[in-house]
Amino acid sequence: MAQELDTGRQATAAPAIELKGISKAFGPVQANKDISIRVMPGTIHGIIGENGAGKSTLMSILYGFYKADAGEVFINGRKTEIPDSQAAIAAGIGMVFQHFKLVQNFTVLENVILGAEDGRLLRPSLAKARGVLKQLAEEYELNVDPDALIQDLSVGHQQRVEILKALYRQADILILDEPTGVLTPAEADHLFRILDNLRREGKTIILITHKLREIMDITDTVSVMRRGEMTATVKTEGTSPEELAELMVGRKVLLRVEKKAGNPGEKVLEVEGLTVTDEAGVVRLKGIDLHVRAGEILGIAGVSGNGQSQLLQVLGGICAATGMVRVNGASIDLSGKYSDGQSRRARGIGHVPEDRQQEGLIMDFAAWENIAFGYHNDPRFGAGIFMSHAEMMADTEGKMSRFDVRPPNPRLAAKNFSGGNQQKIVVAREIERNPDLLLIGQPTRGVDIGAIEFIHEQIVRLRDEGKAILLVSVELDEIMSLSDRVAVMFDGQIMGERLPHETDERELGLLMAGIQGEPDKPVIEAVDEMMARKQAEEEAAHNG
Amino acid sequence: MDRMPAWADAILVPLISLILAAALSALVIIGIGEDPIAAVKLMVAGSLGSTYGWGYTLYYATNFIFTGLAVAVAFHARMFNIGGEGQATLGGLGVALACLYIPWPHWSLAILAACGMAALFGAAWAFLPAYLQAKRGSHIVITTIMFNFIAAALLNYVLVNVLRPEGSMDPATARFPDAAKLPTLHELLAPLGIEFSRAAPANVSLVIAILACIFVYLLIWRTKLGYQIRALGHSEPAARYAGISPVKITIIAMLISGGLAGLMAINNVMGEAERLVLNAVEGAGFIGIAVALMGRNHPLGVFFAAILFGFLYQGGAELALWTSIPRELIVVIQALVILFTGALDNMVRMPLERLFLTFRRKGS
Amino acid sequence: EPALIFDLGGKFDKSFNEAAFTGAKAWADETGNSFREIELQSEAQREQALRRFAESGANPIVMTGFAFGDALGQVAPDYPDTKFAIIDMVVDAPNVRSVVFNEHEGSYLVGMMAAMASESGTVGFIGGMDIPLIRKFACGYVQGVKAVNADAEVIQNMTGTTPAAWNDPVKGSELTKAQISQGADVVYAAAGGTGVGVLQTAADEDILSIGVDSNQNYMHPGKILTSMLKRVDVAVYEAFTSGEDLETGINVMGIGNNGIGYALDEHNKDLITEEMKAAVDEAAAKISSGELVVHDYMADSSCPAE
Amino acid sequence: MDLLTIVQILDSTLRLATPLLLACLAGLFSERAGIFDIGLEGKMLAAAFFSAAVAYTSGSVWLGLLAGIAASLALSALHGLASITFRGNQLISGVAINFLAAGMTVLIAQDWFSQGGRTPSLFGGGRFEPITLPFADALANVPVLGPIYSELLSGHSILVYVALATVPLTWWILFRTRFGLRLRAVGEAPEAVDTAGVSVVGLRYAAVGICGILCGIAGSYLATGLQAGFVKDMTAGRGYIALAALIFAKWRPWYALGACLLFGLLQAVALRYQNIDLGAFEIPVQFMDALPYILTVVILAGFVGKAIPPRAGGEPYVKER
Ligand SMILES: Nc1ncnc2c1ncn2[C@@H]1O[C@H](COP(=O)(O)OP(=O)(O)OP(=O)(O)O)[C@@H](O)[C@H]1O
Ligand SMILES: Nc1ncnc2c1ncn2[C@@H]1O[C@H](COP(=O)(O)OP(=O)(O)OP(=O)(O)O)[C@@H](O)[C@H]1O
Ligand SMILES: [Mg+2]
Ligand SMILES: [Mg+2]
Repeated sequence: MAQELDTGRQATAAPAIELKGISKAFGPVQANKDISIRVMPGTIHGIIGENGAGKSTLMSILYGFYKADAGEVFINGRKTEIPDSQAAIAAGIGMVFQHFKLVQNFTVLENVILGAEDGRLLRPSLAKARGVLKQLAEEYELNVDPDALIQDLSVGHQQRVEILKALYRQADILILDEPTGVLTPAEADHLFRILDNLRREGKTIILITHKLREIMDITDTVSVMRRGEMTATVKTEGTSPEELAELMVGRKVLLRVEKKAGNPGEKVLEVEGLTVTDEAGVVRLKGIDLHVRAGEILGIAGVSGNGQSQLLQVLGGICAATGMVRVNGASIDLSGKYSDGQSRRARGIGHVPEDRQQEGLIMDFAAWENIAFGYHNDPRFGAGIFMSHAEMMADTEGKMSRFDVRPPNPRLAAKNFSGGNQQKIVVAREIERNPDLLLIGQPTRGVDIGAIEFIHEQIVRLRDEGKAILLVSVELDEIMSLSDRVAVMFDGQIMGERLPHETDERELGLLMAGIQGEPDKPVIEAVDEMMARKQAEEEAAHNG
Repeated sequence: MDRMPAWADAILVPLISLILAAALSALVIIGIGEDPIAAVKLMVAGSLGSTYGWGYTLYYATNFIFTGLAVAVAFHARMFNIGGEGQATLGGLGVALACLYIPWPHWSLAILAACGMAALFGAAWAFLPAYLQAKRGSHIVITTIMFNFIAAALLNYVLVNVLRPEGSMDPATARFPDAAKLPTLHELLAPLGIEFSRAAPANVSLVIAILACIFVYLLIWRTKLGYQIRALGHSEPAARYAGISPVKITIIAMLISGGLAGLMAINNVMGEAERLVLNAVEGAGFIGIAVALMGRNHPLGVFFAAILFGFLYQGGAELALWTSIPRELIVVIQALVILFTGALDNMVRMPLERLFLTFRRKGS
Repeated sequence: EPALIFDLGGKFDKSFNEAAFTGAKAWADETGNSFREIELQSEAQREQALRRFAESGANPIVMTGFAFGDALGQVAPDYPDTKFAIIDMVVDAPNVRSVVFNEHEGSYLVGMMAAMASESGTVGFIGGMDIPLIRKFACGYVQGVKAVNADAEVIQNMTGTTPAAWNDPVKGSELTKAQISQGADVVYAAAGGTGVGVLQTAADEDILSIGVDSNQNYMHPGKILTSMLKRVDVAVYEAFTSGEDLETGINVMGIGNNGIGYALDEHNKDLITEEMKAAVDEAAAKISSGELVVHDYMADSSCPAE
Repeated sequence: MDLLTIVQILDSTLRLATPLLLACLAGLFSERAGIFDIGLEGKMLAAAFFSAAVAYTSGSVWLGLLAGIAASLALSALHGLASITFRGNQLISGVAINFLAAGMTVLIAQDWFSQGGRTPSLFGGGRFEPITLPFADALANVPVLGPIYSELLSGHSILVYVALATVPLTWWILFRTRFGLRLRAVGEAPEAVDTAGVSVVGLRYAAVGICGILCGIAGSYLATGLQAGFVKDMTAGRGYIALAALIFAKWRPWYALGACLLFGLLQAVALRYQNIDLGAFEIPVQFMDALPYILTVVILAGFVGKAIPPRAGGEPYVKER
């Protein structure tokens, strides 16, 4: 059970938030089990935990988005019923969700007043909000054009709108669910300055994040969740990243991967001038040049949304591009007309997609059906137009036992495996084809530490067998520990390549923010400049 | 973990929905001052009580098997093909052309050609909506509705201005030649010593419908194409990842769906009317929706649901004949079946899921 | 037990099918016997309805409308012991009685009345489905109008080309409005259920109209000039009365044998002047005697008068 | 073609566009709130029957109108229950409602009136009579403007003017009021509305309710304004044409007016002329009948401006799987 502890600062006041015995089940999944937590006013409280630990669920309950099955909520010491978000807002709670809750084709102003209008007519509400917004923007460095449409704003700006929404409703308690996942390090720094200001004004903040560094930097206290339960609440000052990691997964964690020095051979993958323009006309990849050798892992680092996904998709045959890609010296068609995922696989490219649930698996198919996914035309799974179920079943059983998938039941639907085991099925399918080139995106997202170790071992083993591996991950730690070389992507370009032992997270962070060679320039300005340029380009593309 | 066992999902839920629909239908019958029990007796007697009744029941069921399969195949690719009506209309046109203009030596050849033309015309009518859905994202439901109306107008034009025989007042084609006459169940069963009503329209198309069920089963669950259709139906991004072209599979699935709907014409146009009349489809395209929903998009389910609706149709016709209950009663029952098994599915499912969950919690 | 099958317009079309129903009902009321009936919902049901009645032993089976022709041609030989009567169509089979009417004669009479009642010199005709049968109505009507006033103009419209044209009151109403705007002040509706819309609009717009088949005068008293009576009721009544002994072959009903006429009752007596009545009755007598021949469109698919 | 004919055709256009317009705006409210509604046809049909039935029995067209609205609202509630509360498939629910209305109207009509699924003809106070606008008669003889005013604009039943007035009203509600803002938001991003503390379910039911009221008026107009009584299937696909008009109008009120007038015009022309002779060739009437649908497919294909439906349209709002 959570250890009770006094957070210092305002020991005498009532806690701003107190949750007692919160439980919540989604059908058969127990997302929260008897959770209790106290947060003192004027502090920043961090919550960490693996994917699926129940963090978002807990906060959504506090915000009235979900209804708890059991438990009580106290705000400023008073028991408060929160049947819906209206009640939460009335109690002074504001929340910025992991996935923003904005109306894409409304203006910023309209989004801000939605649900908080004064009176039945819009005009006066809008006029008033415009004034308040201006004031808030100045006060907290939250500049956004009130008349811009949300769909035209960058993610960072959209997040500002979400924060403005909460402040406009005069929230005293602000919940932020993984706010930095979509931000560059510089944008994140900016956000933390704002949070610091808010704390100084006496507001209470709950911050959900996966990044231990952020917890250490800014929070006053931190709670750890595991499998729906609250395992501990500790003062930030009195803990360390190692201890938090251990609390998260329930045992000691090795943060580094053991691997021998690499032995790179021939170039397996060569990419020159790769350019991708998406349906909206935005240029996603702006002339990428890179190569991967046999027996080498090239790690691609970057904030998500800077083109890594498109890179994987182009190479995996999912979307079209221009430029030149050669595999084992032979160039492949990028127009999308003559080749797709099928023919890429035939060329010896394996692909573990970034999103296993959306892409890598058909969640309603049984495991044995998923084993043939992408290889369904392979004669091994049946000649002619028919598929051989027996062959697929046998293949699945073998892979399940070699990769220790639990439960080892090929007839179980993919959706009924846990995230880690789903990933093992995908990885087994792609690695056991023994591809010359393995594209692998976010290999351990939402996977527990045990499975992470296993998957990392498999990737390294494949490298040691002389295969080329292109690894994309937003986890810098993973990139640093697995890669033989690291390339950093920003805004559809490769900002630079480094060797993992010759660089550090600070340097990579700057590259990820698009800053090269001018470390003296104040980071925030450089980023703003960069974002402005990006936006202008997008607009130009839209108009053109 | 699944919320409830597969058998409950596949059988219990539709069964309860069906019972609800039946109960409400009974209330409607009471509401118009008739006796539901007597009505059901009359329906059963009229549709299952004689080979004549069976002949009509199976005739209607044959239509519904085709349209039900059509809807089911599209559903597997996550498309709601509401255009069975128009596709079957065009299938009829195909059959009429095949039968009228080519002197077939024997029905067995004629039916092959008619099947080909029916499927071809039905598929062609599904092509544009499919293409627009796949390439331009135009909602298939809306486009197929529009195509139903366009098909009706087209057939109207063709029958009035092109195919109507000289001097005839009916907007209908001439009778098909005798060589294109399909054997009825009476003729098929007589050699086996089984006496079957000669007046009933059920014909050899029933056999083709059953073959179509088997075809759809093999297609969906045994072939690579079916695998791709189902994969696309479950997740488009995943399909792209696997190198399954959504455009290609969407169009192929709709062509198969339209072809199946068009095939219905061998039963109603070639087998029964033996000429093409206006509105020969008589709403069978829409009943296909109910049939597919009830049959859970499985050919076996579709087969039984089609028999059920065949029974309702023939029974309803008998009701209209012998009582003052209008034939529209069937339309109401059909609406209730669609409502409960389709739209209000969750009304039955959610409490059941909760029930199973409680049992499981207690069990463990 | 005799049976009656109504065409798509339905038994309450206030016109053609309803006339058949009236005849059947009169027979039932008089004899105290019952009859079977069914209203068709679609083209495809014709044959089923015929067979079902024949199977169940109904005799004779009467059907209203030419559209049964094809189906009856198929069914009649299968049930040689059953007698069938079809109205408005000739089906050549030993057990079928084909009842056809000289609609052109009745239309001629009401055409005369229209011309006499018209002040503008323009009258209208609204037909149902565009088929020779309805052209026959139109042609007789035009001849009657011209007989009274050779300069009169007759505006003609057909409602449609499919059976739906028998049951489209909205279209009937719109066509009437169009004809009124072109100056028509009497319209003749030979359009089954569509006529309901014609008569309604004519009454709303305060012009005269002429009903068809049944006596429709009561629908808008004082606003319907008359109705062209096509005694479908008589045909049905006779068929039911003769029962299984129904005489087969072609039965032509015209002015001569009271199969065709016009309606005069308390609803329209103020609209019909003595001189109108005299003129029309005289013409009727001449037609009856053969002295006056009204051209039948269906005889040569053309109309001498336009 | 002379002025009078044109005025006549436009006059007829206005009459025929009215039910389309009301149904189209009904669909607009519903779909803007994220609830697709292919059941417009059924709701209109039910309203047509009940308005005619009650107007006939009570002799008051106003009671008839209320009954029509109530019937349509009942079906709306069913649609709401299926698609909002039980998160069912909105399209399937709409299909079911269309069948339900098609069957029930005839069953009940037969039970009540025994006239083969129709109501007796309405007369007198049972119908909406044409309203003559002020000075219509006096101005009738003024050249050009006279006929336009007295023939085209004047002399329609009150529901025609109600339908026309609904257009600016809809625009104002959607774009100038708090309710409209929330309604549009709930069709684009229900989760944004939910987290802003506004009830998604409440808003959607409100939208579906408004849809019911407007469909009710549309159906009543058919049976008690345009015609005098109910006949089986009297909506004759108007609900689907309204749906087509809605897509054509890209879910906007003023465009909806334009689309409905265009489709009304097509109907008016098709009603008046069998085949249109263009000299070189003849346009068959069937083509005119199908033209609204063909135009809609062209629009849907995105060759002439793209119609983007509300983003959350057709999807039930599911928070917990
Ligand atoms: N709306 C929902 N319906 C059903 N199950 C849900 C829902 N939301 C979350 N869950 C389940 O509840 C559990 C907890 O999810 P939650 O989103 O709270 O985790 P989290 O700690 O926020 O994870 P992450 O780090 O990935 O954001 C998971 O198993 C998830 O699958
Ligand atoms: N959305 C869901 N629907 C149904 N069942 C689910 C869902 N999410 C999770 N589960 C079930 O809950 C169990 C736990 O899933 P979860 O993904 O939270 O596991 P986990 O503890 O994170 O495991 P892993 O470390 O392997 O990812 C799984 O066995 C799965 O069957
Ligand atoms: Mg979360
Ligand atoms: Mg997990």
